[in-house]
Amino acid sequence: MPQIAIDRERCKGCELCVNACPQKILGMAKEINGRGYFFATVVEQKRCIGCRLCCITCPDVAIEMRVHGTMYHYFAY
Amino acid sequence: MPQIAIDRERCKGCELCVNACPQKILGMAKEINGRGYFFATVVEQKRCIGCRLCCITCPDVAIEMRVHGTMYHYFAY
Amino acid sequence: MQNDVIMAGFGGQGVLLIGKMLAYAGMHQGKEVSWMPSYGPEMRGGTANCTVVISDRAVGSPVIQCPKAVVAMNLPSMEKFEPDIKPGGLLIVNSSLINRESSRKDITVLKVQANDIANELGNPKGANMVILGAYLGATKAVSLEEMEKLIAETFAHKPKVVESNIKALRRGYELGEGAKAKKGAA
Amino acid sequence: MQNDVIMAGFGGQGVLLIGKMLAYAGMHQGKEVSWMPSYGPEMRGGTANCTVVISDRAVGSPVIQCPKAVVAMNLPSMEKFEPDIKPGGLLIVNSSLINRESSRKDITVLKVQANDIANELGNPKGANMVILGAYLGATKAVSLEEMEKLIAETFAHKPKVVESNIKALRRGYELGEGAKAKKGAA
Amino acid sequence: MAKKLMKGSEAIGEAAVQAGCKLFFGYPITPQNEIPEYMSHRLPQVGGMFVQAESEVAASNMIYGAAGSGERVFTSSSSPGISLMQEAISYIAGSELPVVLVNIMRAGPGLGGILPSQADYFQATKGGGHGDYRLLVLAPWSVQEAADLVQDAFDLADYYRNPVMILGDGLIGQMMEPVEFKEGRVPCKPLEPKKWAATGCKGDRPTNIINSLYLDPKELEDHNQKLVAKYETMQRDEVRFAEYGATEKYDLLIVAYGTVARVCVTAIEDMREEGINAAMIRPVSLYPFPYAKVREAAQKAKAVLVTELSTGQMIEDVRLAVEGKRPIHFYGRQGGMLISPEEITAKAKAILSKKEARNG
Amino acid sequence: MAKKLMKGSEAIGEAAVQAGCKLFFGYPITPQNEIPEYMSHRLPQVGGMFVQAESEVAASNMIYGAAGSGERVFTSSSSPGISLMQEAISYIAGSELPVVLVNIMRAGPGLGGILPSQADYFQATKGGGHGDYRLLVLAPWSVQEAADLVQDAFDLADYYRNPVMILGDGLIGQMMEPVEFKEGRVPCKPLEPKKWAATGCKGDRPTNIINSLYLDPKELEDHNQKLVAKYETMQRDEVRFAEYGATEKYDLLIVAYGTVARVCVTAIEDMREEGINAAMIRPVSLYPFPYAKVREAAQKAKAVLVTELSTGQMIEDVRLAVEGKRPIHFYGRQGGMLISPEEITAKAKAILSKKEARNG
Amino acid sequence: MAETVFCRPEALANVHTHYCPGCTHGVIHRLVAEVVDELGVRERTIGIAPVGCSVLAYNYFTTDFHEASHGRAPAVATGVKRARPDLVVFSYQGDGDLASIGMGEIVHCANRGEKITVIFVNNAIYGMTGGQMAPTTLPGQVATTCQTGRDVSLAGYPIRVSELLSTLRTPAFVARASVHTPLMAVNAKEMIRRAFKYQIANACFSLVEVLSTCPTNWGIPPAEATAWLEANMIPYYPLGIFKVPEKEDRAPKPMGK
Amino acid sequence: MAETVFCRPEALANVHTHYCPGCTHGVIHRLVAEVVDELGVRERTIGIAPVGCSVLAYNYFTTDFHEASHGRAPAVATGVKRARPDLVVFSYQGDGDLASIGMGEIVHCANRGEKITVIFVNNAIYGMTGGQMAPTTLPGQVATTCQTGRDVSLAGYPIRVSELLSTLRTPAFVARASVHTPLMAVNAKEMIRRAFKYQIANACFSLVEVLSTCPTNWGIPPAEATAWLEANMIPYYPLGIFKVPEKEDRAPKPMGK
Ligand SMILES: Cc1ncc(C[n+]2csc(CCOP(=O)(O)OP(=O)(O)O)c2C)c(N)n1
Ligand SMILES: Cc1ncc(C[n+]2csc(CCOP(=O)(O)OP(=O)(O)O)c2C)c(N)n1
Ligand code: SF4
Ligand code: SF4
Ligand code: SF4
Ligand code: SF4
Ligand code: SF4
Ligand code: SF4
Ligand SMILES: [Mg+2]
Ligand SMILES: [Mg+2]
Repeated sequence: MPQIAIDRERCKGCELCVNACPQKILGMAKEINGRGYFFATVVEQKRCIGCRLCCITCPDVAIEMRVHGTMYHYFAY
Repeated sequence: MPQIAIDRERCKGCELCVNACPQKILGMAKEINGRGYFFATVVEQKRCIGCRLCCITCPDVAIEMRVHGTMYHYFAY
Repeated sequence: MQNDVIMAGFGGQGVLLIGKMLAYAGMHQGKEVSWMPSYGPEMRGGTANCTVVISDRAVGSPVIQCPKAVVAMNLPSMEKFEPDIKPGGLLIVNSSLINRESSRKDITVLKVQANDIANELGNPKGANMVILGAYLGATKAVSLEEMEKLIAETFAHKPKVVESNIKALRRGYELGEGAKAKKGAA
Repeated sequence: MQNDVIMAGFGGQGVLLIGKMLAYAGMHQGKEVSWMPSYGPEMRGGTANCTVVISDRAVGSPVIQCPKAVVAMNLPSMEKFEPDIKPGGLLIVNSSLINRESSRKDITVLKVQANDIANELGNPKGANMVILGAYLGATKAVSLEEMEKLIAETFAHKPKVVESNIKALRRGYELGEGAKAKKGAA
Repeated sequence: MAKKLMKGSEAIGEAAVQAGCKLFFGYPITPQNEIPEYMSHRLPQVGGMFVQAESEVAASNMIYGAAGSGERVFTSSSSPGISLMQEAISYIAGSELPVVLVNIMRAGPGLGGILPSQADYFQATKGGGHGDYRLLVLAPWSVQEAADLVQDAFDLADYYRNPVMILGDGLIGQMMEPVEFKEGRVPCKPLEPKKWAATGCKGDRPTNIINSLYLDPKELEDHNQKLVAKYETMQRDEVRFAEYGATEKYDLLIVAYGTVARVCVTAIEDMREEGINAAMIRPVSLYPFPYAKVREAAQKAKAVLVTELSTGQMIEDVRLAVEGKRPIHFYGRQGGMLISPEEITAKAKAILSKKEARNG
Repeated sequence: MAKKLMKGSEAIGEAAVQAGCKLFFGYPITPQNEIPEYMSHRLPQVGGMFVQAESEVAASNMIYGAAGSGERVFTSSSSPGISLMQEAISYIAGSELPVVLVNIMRAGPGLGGILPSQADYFQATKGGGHGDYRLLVLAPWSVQEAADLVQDAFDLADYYRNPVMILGDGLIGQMMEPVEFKEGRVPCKPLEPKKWAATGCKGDRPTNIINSLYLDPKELEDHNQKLVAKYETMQRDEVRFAEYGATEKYDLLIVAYGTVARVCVTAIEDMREEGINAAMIRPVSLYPFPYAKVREAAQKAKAVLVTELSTGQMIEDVRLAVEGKRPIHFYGRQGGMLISPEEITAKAKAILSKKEARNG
Repeated sequence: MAETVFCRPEALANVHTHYCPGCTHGVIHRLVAEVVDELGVRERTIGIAPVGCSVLAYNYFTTDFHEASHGRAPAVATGVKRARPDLVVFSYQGDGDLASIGMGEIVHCANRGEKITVIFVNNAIYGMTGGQMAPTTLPGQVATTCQTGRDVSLAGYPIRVSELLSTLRTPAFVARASVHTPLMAVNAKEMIRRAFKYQIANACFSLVEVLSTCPTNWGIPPAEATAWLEANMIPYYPLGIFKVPEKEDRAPKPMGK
Repeated sequence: MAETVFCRPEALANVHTHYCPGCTHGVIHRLVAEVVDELGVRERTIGIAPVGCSVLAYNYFTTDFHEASHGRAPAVATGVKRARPDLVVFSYQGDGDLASIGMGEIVHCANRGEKITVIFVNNAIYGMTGGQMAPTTLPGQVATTCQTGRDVSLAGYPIRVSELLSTLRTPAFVARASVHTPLMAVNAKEMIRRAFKYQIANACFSLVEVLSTCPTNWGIPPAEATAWLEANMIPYYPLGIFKVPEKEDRAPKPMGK
């Protein structure tokens, strides 16, 4: 079961992850972080399929992913 | 009837014209010109067919050609 | 007599624009003026700021280490420039985004809820006009009329914008003057 | 005591080579030497020449405006350098190719039929050795033995060439000495 | 035209247009990008041509060609880009072509930084390229003066058939100040038709050849001597400077150029109030340098202070002028750090209170 | 090794090899083609690498990279090619990398000619590139000295982490003289391992970064100050010069460098015979320049004569040294024309017979 | 028992970058770092930083780095590699850096067959200096030095570097990829891996052109920028492999009269 | 009544050249001069002289001339043409000048589509400086900087400029010809004529690469040199037209994985 962790201070609010997520479970926070950016958040973790598209698309490596148990690989990376 | 004129002072003795002449009627002089080159000469003017290959091949424009009467054009130039 | 001010904020807050307008207005009033932007590293992001000098005599350095006034549109700007203000100088803070108190006792601090006022005026982009007005009210660096003329020219093609910006400017101006009065009283 | 000489001729006549050999021999005899080629325009053709200085003291300029001796392998070279020779100096002409008389009365002129002698010795390429020999004979700038040693080393891999070049060198040397003797007598 | 508030870079571009320059070839570099950007949209309006070159090497050779055809042309860059132009600049000077070069100096060496600097003084005035040649170098201290000098630069370049460089710093390029372009400006030099230009040899006029190659050393020496004569004329006729607070005698003579001199003026006024009597010479032409004026002014002072945004370059010309007759002190900042009036005043006091070693 | 008769260019190449340099990157140009040609067949013999660069711009950046990896490297060129290297040279100096640069000067400006010249003195000593940096500049007057200075150059470059330039003229490049390479030569400076080199960051050593960029102006200023301190050390420890015919007092002090100085020695000897007492200072390090020595020597003379194959460049450093205490005269030839002993003697007589104007 | 399946690679420094929000320079940095880690060459890798927005790349990788003057990274890389053939050398260059001022250096570096890897970031603009026209700027695309859009009659057409280099006879690996979607990035990483492998095998010169966004100077938000890239850049800059060392060069033959 | 059917063209100055005996620079000079005359543009033609053996070209033509620094003739030509579009501008460059130091300038000049004509004389060597390796020197060919022959593993393969330029998208005329025989020279002249015509019609950039001999630095007599060119250069440098403005560019397409 995949677990997404977004580093709010690393996030620059570009929203690329939000667009990339096939499950549309990422969104932008209403508040800004220390550097003045509205940062991304996971809205609905449980629907995450662990595809890692958000991680791969993030230019600032602000998203990490951990899995509990086995994980399904949609593609080689 | 074609007439070849080789400017002995212009000639650098490269012999390209001698090689180019299909009639093999050009040769090199035994004496040197003012700049120390053995220069080219027309050995047998009457066998000249007026093809101008010598003129065209000469890097120093040392060869001019005149014709008396009409001239046969072997190629466009 | 010389007025100099550093105006600073996030990229999008329009501080360079109001700095230019201030310089323009000063020029139109026959003053010597200069406008100098910070041109940081050849790259994006971070805060923008500019220094405006309005003087009766030829302007010396267009860059001022210790300005008479600072306009801070966001927190980083306040933190960066507050310490440099000349004793007895003026700090104008955009209290809509900055809730930190100034630590200096030897300057006048004027808080303006620029964004809130702008929103309230239905002109969310007008926070910079509010703060510009406040600066004018507090310093009279250039006259209100001159600045209104300039706004009218600058946005001539968008009458709506002219009107709402002038509104914002005036609201700021009143706050600025008020504060000055208060200070005078004190 | 300093010997300096300009050796000049057509590209192919090997004047740079004999110039270098002269410098080498001088060095082997423990003298200070320098060899300086003309490096004309970045292009081909024309005449080549070099200046060789052989001295007991450190060599001043490796380029000599007025040399003590000139070796002219062809006409252009003679025309170019004849005027510069120091009064009392020496001009060696390759009379095989040069049939012009020298116009100077204040120098020794030594005519050497370098090409003819070389051909005669069955060593058509050896004209430069003949003239080198003549120069040595006339000036004793370096000893004949030293030069023969050098030739032996230089062409070590071609014994035939060594032998024929040494022949050519000696023939020239005799002519050079002869001329000197005559002059001495005169 | 009425006064306009303009960025220095734009004023420089507009000044070129006002001077009748219709050609710009250049490559972007901070802090002068506004010059090519301005030219890119302004030149088409006047029927001119803007070309973004692939590099400064190319740009400098493009202006070489354009100038050879007799048209007015200029390029601009900043320190590293100017270094890349050194070969072509030497060719242009050797071929005696009129071009205008603008260097908005940034801090070095190497990539350094992009903030204001004056560390290319040697390169501009002593010749950063190879061989004996000189640029005529003008240093503005305000946006208005930049505009004026650029226009003069085109006239001087044409008159002397010599490259002219405008040497400014990042402040000149970036700041906005009021500028006025006078109507009907008259050239600062009499100008003749460019009979020498390579424009096609019609009829029986001999071919015009633009070149710097002289294979015969005597010819090249004569060419060098011709250039020397030209440079001597410049030294006689084109020395430019400004003087501030000059009195009979004064405590300190300050020598500064460009925007640094503005700060010095403020400092001089502050010092007056504290009873310190200081004056300033501001060289406007860095080559030819106002040696005579600086020598004379130095005699009236107890000491001389040279201030630069460098580790000390113009100071060598001041030394050559003063010839040891007065102690010469230096105050410089580097790397984009600027000089404040307070720093100048402090340095002046230190000098005058003799705390500082002679020639410190 | 025994004495060998070698062309200056080849001696320079061999000297580099003897100094342990296994890398050469360069581009052909007369009159120094024999250097790349020599390196192209010599380096493979010692397991080295020769690369013919596509241009001098590329060559100068190749040595930048090679030096950054901590290996000894050099390049050579002649005037126009050196102009193209100015940007990279500024980067190399800014990044504090040790490289050796050889400039076999030819006549300029522009394409000029290919015959000997000394007209790149300013470029070499004042910095032809942008920003505040200095090259350590050494000028040989014979093939043997060229060979010796090249070997020292590598040691000095490594010791100071600074580019060192060998400044020779066409004569040095083209003439043959006897050369000897001493066995077991010891470096002229103590050398340390190059811990700073970019060679891969193993284990937990922090990354090594070769760069000249400092976006923070204060950092860049500190870097500039660090460089200044280095240059001051050079001025203290690396001044090199030779003195000829020095006596208690003399009529004339001649200052000349490179092959021109050889001619002056001949002239001085000729003058002795005519009862004229002349001495010479030959700067070997052009930067740092022997100011103190020239000042002191000038005091002993009635007048000073500077001779150069240029229109007068080193003379500025002589002026800075003498500070007007003695009249300074100049005799120069250009375009590839050489100076003869007779010309020097004639000029000297003219000076001493006061026929010539002061400072003429 | 929870396992981390995606995190910052060791070769990528754990610092904030100065890149604008959504700028894909960041993605490309990470891909390079991941490849360097996976191939286990971090400790013998030297990066060459260009002059461009990635000028500070030396702060973002945990490998040794060497600065280059604008456009000359291939020459600097040549110097490093010839001095130390045992090192793995990659240059990271923008399109202004590589295709404009650096055209001569990249062509000759590729033609000499230097055993280095070039990461060529094509964002069709001069990012660092504020959006001037690049050699790669598309026809009609607006930039600060072509404010009415690139006019091909004055400035010519955009240069396609991969196509140009693939005509050289010297063996090389040349490919073009993009990172405007995650899956494209996966492919880009594969190309970068192959490029590094060729170098490590001492096989040939290798270059990967990566199409990238510049939201700031294109003047559109990051998400729109990726869409713009897809719609406008891909058609002109087709993705794929253009040259492999195993095959002959791909120079066009004469067309005849 | 006797008519002169071959003589020196008016555009060619009536002077001795410094070229070595049998050097075909002289032939190429004459061909260009003949074309200039035949098109009647001598009085509005500006030649750009390179740095190379043809550095003195300005003495050999009767048109105005402009010097360029080594390799930058295309930039100088750009300056002249943009300043005076009414002029006919041709540059005459050697292979070291154009293909080595001048690679960046020729690629960008062609890519901008400058309306100029480039005569590119490829003799596979640096002539003027005494026979160093050129980018065009053939594999195994001996030169003073590759005395055992060009080693492609160190210096890479020779660059084929016509092939490389023909991949640019900007319309252009690019052809390769030779002058090692009179009939080849006739064809070369035709190519040069077409190149000038395209320029005069303001149609496009044009370049004619002409294979030429360097007997001096190849170290063989002129006649052998022409034979060597035929036997060694033609196979590597095929003759013909590589690009015409009417047709699309000839850039290779991706080969796929
Ligand atoms: C010699 C030189 N010329 C110009 C510059 C200014 N400059 C810095 S980066 C750059 C271009 C950057 O564009 P690109 O290479 O595409 O990189 P990007 O920023 O787009 O990633 C320029 C022109 C410079 N630093 N040095
Ligand atoms: C900046 C610069 N670098 C190098 C040179 C030296 N140089 C003169 S001509 C030349 C190359 C000539 O070769 P090529 O262009 O092929 O012309 P060719 O002589 O073969 O006709 C070189 C390297 C120079 N003059 N300027
Ligand atoms: S992609 Fe990264 S930086 Fe962009 S919004 Fe998502 S987490 Fe933030
Ligand atoms: S891993 Fe896939 S599904 Fe989960 S948040 Fe990221 S993109 Fe969405
Ligand atoms: S015209 Fe033809 S036949 Fe006559 S000489 Fe010349 S080549 Fe020979
Ligand atoms: S081709 Fe010309 S130069 Fe050569 S030999 Fe014949 S006439 Fe003489
Ligand atoms: S300017 Fe463009 S390329 Fe540079 S960091 Fe910002 S978005 Fe990226
Ligand atoms: S060197 Fe070669 S190219 Fe130059 S003129 Fe001689 S033969 Fe021709
Ligand atoms: Mg880019
Ligand atoms: Mg060639």
